[in-house]
Amino acid sequence: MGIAIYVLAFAVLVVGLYAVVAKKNVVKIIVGLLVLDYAVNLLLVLIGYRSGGQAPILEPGQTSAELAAKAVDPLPQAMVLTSIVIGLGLTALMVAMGLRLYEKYGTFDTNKIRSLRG
Amino acid sequence: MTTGMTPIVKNTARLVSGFIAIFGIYIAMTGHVSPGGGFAGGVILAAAAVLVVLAFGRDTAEQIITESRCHIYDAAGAGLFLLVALCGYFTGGFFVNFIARHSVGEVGHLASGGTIIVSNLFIMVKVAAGLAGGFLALAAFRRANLPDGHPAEEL
Amino acid sequence: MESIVPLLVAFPLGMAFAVVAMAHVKGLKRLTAPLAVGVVLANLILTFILLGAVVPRIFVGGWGPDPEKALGIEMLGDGLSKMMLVIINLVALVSLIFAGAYMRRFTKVWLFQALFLLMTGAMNGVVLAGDLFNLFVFLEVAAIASYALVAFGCESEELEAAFRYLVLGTVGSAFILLGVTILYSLTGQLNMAAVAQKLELIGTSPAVLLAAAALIAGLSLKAAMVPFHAWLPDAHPSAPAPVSAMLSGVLIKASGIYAIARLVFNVFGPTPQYATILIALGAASMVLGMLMALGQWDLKRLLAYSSISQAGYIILALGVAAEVMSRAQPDEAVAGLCLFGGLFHLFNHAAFKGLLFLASGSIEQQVGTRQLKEMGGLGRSMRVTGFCCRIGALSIAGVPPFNGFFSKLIIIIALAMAHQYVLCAIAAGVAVGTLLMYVKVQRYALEGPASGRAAGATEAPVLMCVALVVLAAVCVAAGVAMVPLRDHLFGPARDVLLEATKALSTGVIR
Amino acid sequence: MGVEYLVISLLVFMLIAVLIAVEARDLLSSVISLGAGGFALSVLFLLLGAPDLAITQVVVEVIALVLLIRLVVTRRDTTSETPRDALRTGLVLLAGGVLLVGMFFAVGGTGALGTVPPFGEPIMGEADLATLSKTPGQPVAARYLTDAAGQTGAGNAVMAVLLDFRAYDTLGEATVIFVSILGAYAVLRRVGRRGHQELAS
Repeated sequence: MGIAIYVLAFAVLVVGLYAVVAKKNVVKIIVGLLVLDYAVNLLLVLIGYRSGGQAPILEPGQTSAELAAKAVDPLPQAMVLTSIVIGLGLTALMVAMGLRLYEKYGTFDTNKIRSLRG
Repeated sequence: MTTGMTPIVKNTARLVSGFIAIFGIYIAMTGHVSPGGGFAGGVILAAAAVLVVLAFGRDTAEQIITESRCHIYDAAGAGLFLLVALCGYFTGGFFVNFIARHSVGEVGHLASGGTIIVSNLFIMVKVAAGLAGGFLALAAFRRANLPDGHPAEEL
Repeated sequence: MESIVPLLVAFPLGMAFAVVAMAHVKGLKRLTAPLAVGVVLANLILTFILLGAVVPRIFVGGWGPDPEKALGIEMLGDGLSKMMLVIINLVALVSLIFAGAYMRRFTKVWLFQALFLLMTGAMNGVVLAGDLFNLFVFLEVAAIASYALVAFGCESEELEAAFRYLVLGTVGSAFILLGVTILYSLTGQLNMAAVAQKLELIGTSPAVLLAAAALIAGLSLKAAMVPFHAWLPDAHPSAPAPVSAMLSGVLIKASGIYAIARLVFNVFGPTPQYATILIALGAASMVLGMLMALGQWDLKRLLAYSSISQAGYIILALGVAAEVMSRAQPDEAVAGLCLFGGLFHLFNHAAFKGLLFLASGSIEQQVGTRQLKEMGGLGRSMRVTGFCCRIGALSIAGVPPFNGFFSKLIIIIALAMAHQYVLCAIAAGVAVGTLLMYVKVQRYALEGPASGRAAGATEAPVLMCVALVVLAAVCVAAGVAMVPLRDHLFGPARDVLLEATKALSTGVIR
Repeated sequence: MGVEYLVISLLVFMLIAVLIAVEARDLLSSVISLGAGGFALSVLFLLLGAPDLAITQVVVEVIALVLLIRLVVTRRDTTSETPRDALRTGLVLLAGGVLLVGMFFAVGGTGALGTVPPFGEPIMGEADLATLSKTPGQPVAARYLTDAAGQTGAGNAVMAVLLDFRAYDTLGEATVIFVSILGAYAVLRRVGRRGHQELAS
């Protein structure tokens, strides 16, 4: 069961890589990069999951030791939070670049963009 | 140039955007006791700004949210967060949580966690201003020379 | 003394925020350029203060180093980090001085200054990081700033190059994060010293190899090693000249080569597998980079391909050192010589490639072209630029007594002493090819009749000449003062790599 | 064990969504399918005990979708696809993916030590809670859980990690947003550099 979960997460990663490598469209490449981002974030959370685990937030009346025995790993979550924010920043930059590329070339096709350059 | 959407949308946005903004601030302020935090809160606040820009059109919205204001708040939020980190130097070093070293407060209450709540609020300001400004810049961008007579786009 | 170390990162970042705020206040706007130069100068001074000090282990936030509290992010202040700090801040300072005159052609220069400071601060963060995830975060900051700086001109060519750079760079980052993820799931640690200790118990299992492969592939993308080099020949020439100097001179080294060296030597430990990978990457980059550079007529593209080739030298030297250290009876002297050659070449390449890119920038601005065939006679019409360009070309071509000669000689001798005769022959052959390549630059750009646009060329503004002269002086001085530099700058850095996985945990409890 | 089935079905949904996003002919549907994948991811985060991430992912997804729709709306797609090349790349990548997964699960080194722990049993679980702060080399995450409330006063361990134990990372994170927004401004300038003639005049 666990193996299937990891395999599916890796499948998402491969789909993202495929879009980046094989697609010739600026938007599809951006989509691929975001999918890649999803997959890595998901893997990070998966490796920190504990079966039946509780969120790493102290409930009223709970002691820290009880939390440590039950909760999922908080460190990958902190890492993923950072990674999500990096992804958002990159999205903004990529959209800005995509807008400018379309303005300059009138197309999203990377083949045409390359052949048009002087 | 853009005058925004229909009156229904405008009125709904007028009602809802305030609530969204308050929710964002709430999420940021209670980050240390419940799920959320400065980044989520900041993005929610930015979403409120995006809603205003979309509903009322950029020109109306710019009476409140201007790009240069966004830049200044963006830099100020980031700078203040760094300042909190530098204040740690007085009690031992970079990023020392100087309030929590003194007293951690009562866990589960708002007044706990030392500088965490302050940092969360500064990050919220930073993220909200940054994203709102970035969205304004993207919304303001229009194609100069349209390739083959496209209609000028509306947003 | 250790309290300065975080300032090296915090100060440029904070001042970059200040630059953005200042740009919107009337009257303060013109102060941003001097502020940026002042910040980088202050950083360089702090680095030199740090150079003389012994830095203990630093944990940010007071969470360490005693085991009761060892929870925080570690910052490294060892020899290798100090050496990289010197290189980064030196080249950054010179590039910013050059930019003072060069960037007049561009609009909204404060954006350039803010992004440049953020990139410099983030690179300082990369070389100071003692924690895997922290390394990733600062790699990202430096990379994103560099994507924006490559596209700073906003013309079609820049945008397309920057977009390709962004795509490949982001894929590289995803692989780096994947590697960090797997290492974390194996060891439960992110601190480099603690990961290294755990990995010594684990050995090289398939999962560890997967993590290493992901990390090395991701970092090779950042370092533009062949076959991951596709973005560099477009991105580096498209950027404004000071940015090209920073990217080729420093960024590919700080976020590529330095990070590879740190991880392979100090975290994974030099084993035959990693040594083979590094040697293959290095040799391929050297040869292909040199061959592609020979055929170029665009000055900046030629310099960019040559960067791939020269970075290959450094990686090859590191790889052979790892191979020597992984033998049954490691010969410390040979490995040390290899590492010294590699690190010395890293420093030299930062100096002369920075110089050449800046010189190409002033030529481009004064002549209005980057094509070698349209230049000529610039040695006469632009005396200072021509003279500095000549010093840079002689250094990179490996002509004695300049610094490039010594570092290449040391690498070649060390390869021979390590009994790697084939690699030794390749290194010597590439050195000859590099010489030819720069003879071509001399012949077409500096000598010969001045034709067309080159005829009316005049000397570049004073600030640009000052920057060129400083780097030319560094090139000459590094050749002359090799021995003191070895004792004070490269020696400690080499020792860090020689100690392999023990280096980070000396004097540690956790 | 119900969670695992839910996780698998959501993952399948997400995989289908991103496949549609990658293969759809129309760019707008592609972007919207990507959004569906992102929302599935946020539900996954919620199921996997990460409510902080779920909230952040939802709101980030909203903003990212608005930005992406801004990019594709009214812009025509004129891409010439060559299916055969794409198929070949896909097969190569599939082989690479199988290798990746194989190495990920392969058992080696010194027994269980060198293997990625199975799903649901994170490395953190190996920590001995009784001797945590005295014995070195234990997974650091367990310390974060036991010390978060006592040392920093934050009940939310993720926030304690993010803004106290590892606050330096968060400085980098805040800087990333700052850099990329600045970068977007820089890219969106109408005129980036002036020609040589304009400079002279």
